[in-house]
Amino acid sequence: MTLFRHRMLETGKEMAFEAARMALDSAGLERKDVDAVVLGSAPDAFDGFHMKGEQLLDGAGGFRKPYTRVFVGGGTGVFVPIAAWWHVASGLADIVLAVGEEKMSPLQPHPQYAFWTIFDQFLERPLGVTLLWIFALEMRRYMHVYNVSEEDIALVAVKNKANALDHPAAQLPARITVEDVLKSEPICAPVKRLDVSPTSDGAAAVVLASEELAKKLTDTPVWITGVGWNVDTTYWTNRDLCYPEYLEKAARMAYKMAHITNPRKEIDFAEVYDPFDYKELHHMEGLLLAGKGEAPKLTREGVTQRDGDLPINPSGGLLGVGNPIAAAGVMKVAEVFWQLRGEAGKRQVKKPVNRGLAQAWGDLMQVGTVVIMER
Amino acid sequence: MTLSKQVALVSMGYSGFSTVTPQLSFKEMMFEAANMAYAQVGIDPRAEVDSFICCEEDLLEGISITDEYMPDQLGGAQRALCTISQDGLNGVVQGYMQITSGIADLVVVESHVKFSNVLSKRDVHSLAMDPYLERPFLDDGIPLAALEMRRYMHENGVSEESVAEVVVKNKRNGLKNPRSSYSARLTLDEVMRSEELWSPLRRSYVAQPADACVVAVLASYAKARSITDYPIWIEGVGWFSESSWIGLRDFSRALYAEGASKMAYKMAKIDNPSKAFDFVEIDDSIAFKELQHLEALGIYPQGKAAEATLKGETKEDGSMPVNPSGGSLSLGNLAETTGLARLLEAFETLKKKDYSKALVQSWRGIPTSTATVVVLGV
Amino acid sequence: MTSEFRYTNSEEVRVWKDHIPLKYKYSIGVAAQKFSSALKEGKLLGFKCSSCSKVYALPLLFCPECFKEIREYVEIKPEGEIYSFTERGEEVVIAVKFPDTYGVLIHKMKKPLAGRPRIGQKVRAVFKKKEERSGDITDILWFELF
Amino acid sequence: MGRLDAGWHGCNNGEVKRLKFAGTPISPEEWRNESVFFKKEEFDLKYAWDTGYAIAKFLEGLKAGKILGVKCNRCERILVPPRMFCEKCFRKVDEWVTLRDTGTVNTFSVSYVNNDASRREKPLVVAVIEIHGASPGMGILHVLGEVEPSRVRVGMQVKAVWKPENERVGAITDIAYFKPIEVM
Repeated sequence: MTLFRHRMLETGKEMAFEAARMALDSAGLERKDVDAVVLGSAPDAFDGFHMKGEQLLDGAGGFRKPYTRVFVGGGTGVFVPIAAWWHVASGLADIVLAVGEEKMSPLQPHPQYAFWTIFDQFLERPLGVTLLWIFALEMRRYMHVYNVSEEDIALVAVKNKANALDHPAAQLPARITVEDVLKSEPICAPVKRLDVSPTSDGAAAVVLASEELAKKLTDTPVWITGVGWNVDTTYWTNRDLCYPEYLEKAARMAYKMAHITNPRKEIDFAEVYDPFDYKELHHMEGLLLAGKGEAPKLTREGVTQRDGDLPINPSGGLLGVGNPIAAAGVMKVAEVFWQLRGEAGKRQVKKPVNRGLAQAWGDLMQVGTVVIMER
Repeated sequence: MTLSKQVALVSMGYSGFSTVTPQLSFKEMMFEAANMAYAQVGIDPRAEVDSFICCEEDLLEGISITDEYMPDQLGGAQRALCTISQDGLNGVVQGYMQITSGIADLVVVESHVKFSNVLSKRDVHSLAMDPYLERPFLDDGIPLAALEMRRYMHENGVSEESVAEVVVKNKRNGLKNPRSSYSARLTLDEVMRSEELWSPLRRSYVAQPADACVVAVLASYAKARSITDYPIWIEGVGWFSESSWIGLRDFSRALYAEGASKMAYKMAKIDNPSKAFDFVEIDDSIAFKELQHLEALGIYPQGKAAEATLKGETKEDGSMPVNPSGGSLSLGNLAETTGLARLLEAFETLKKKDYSKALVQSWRGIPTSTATVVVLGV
Repeated sequence: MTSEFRYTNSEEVRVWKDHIPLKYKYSIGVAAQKFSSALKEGKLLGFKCSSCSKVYALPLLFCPECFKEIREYVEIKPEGEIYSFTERGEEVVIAVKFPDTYGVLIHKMKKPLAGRPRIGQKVRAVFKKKEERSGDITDILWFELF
Repeated sequence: MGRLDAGWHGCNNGEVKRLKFAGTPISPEEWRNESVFFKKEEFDLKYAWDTGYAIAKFLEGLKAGKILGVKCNRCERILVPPRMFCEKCFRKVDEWVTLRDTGTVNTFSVSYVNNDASRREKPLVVAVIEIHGASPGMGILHVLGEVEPSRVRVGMQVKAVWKPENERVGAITDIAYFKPIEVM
């Protein structure tokens, strides 16, 4: 992966190259070994390209190769390895390069503006809607239904930003307190400045190989044993935002494939999507890693810390490492990979780990993407 | 079960196919097309479909993150659904892989376009190019098509008449096609008198925009056998991109189509593509591309497609029918729906006639160098 | 099980108009930044892959084929030949190929006083005056026959 | 602006490698001073979207001061915003229903920012409002008015405040805002 930063000199293509090159180097491979390339990137309006996938193709290593871009909003990053998985599992490819890229900085005056255009053009855009509204509405509903406090939610931001202090590519690592979060500038109540991940430029990449080749390439392969994805109805105002049903369905799809019946016991640690701090709690519950409304308690008790019983976002997550959307999802998959191989350095979780999970979320509170990886 | 019968195309539905479609929203168009596809094989998408794949691009929709608006009208709410930012034919390839990987038995692939709703087409096309090196000179991409056409004609000694003959043939083929918006009986002279946009490219050589939605249903061998008596088998798939840098491409050859077809032919065990197909539905969204693609696909040797076209070999009753549907020049430019629209034509033609093998190829249009190829067999 | 139908609707036809203003400040990238600085000096820069030795006439941070970072730069004489061209009225857009390089540069050409351009003709870049250059590709005014 | 690379040592098959995180950040000063070349472009993408049957009728309803929903006779749900299909049953919906112009706040937020992330002069209260007469949970997005942000609660009963008839154009903004029904 590249550094995640607010603004990068590299074009999207160049960032994709830097990340893809690192992934190939890490696997001891060259581009000629790659059978197909899958790229993920979120809205075209950020980078400022129509058909963004075509624009990024050389950077991702797709020059004169079978190449496809996949796109499920914020869920894209974790969906990239899912699509790469079916390339390999179908037998059509043995080695697939999977790249996530996002360059949000070109859009002026602020990348947030692009999010206005994710809303319904007839009934929602005329109200001047922003992306922050929908998060704030969901956060409020979650707090209301399960009686969750802003303090409990702030603990997630404190943990993830601190975890990111050990991530060499991180954009916003920090040692902050619950007080800092609560006192930070209100943006869209109950959402405050420090509840939110930044806008970022960055890219990340992973290499997938067939069973036979993986065993030849390394003594310590990490296996993808479960994949799941799900998209809920467009009509988000018709759903109870307190619980992500779509995520539960995506998770169940992945658990079934990985033969997991009790995720709370069988998943050792997880990288869950945390563009906002409450989202980590919401997603833990949707993934059945915590009961409904129970994630704040686990967080309070330190269960989700790196030295806890169920470490969540040891990387530092989007809140700490940064949120170049599709790249951030791939970063999570990379983190699970490094953790499972014991290569996460100072970020290595305390307990021994054999099975991890990476998850991303996207669209209008609508998409869940889940990958389960094992040593 | 042989390798060539792993995945079948079992049904297709459509809506639109008109220059304007004011009475229906894109959602309603999708619902119509999906309904038609599902009804033919009697499936309930809420219970039976394992995966939904949608192929659209944000800026043609005027929506960022288009997949948000896809699930409901396909029966895909709270189900595995995704966007493949590619031509719809590539969605078919992804569906093919989902089935052969064992993760799905029934996959729905959808693509739609409402070009009539996009008022800033020029700007959208400009946004597809590099802002520093390419946009300042290439306007809406049409000058690029002209540069490629000139180089292709130069290297292969191709006359403008043969390019115009593609237009005459395809627009005439379309007269019998109810989905055709731009078919006409024209003379070579009429086509060549059309306004020159950027030399040597004339307006008549460029497919004009239209609106449509197409839905395809793919099934595994067992599932296909259980829901239809007339499966069309997907015997080979291939996809390939050349380069995002316009300056790094070979203007005279469609390397993208060559790469995609080689992959598909290998899978379908086709050694001699010039003899393998009863007919082909290939990209003709800019008339000279039909010639260039025929050569890239190995249907004709390099530089020989023009001569064959002038001889009438590629007519519907010729020895190698090319675009009997009328192609994009008749159906219109359907953006990412182009590939599925042509798959639909091949699907219907294979069912109607005593044919056994067809080739469908899509290209994502100017300014891209990406193609998908699917080999169909009865 | 679904049954086939079509919406029949002639009474309600409505269009909703809106627009999406998009303003961009693109970083042209690490490689193009070098290319741009050279343009300001009135020079055309080539990008040489140390692995395959190809010199690209385009600002590339990496060789798309070898997928290695490019760290070697060579000055290209701004004289090449027409790879392809297209005209609309007085405007001429060309693709220029420089000797011993890979890739073509898209630019515009000054319309010849007599006759049409031809593929293979020799052209050279005409730069703006030094004080007018900004680093943009339009620091080359146009290519002309010579 | 040097090219950074941060990294740590990873291993593959026992061979220790330095993993390099490449990237060339642009500092706020460089961004502002434009000490490197930036290409600036502006577009204004215009669209004329066909609303389709469902939204056309809904917007006409708003112009007439009515909130319309649709009913699916299979699952018996009354849906708003209306659509021509029931996403649950995957079938065409059966009939139009005129709903009330009152509702219940399902969730709300107080927004201090505009859609380009700039600060608003006055905070705006936005809410998902479950419309009375539709099935439970059927909400729409809108804004609240005539209420102190600090007084808004989940569960609050609200009523549409319509623009004067001659100002209504058939848009969601024909409802100026929703206001609390109870005396505050």
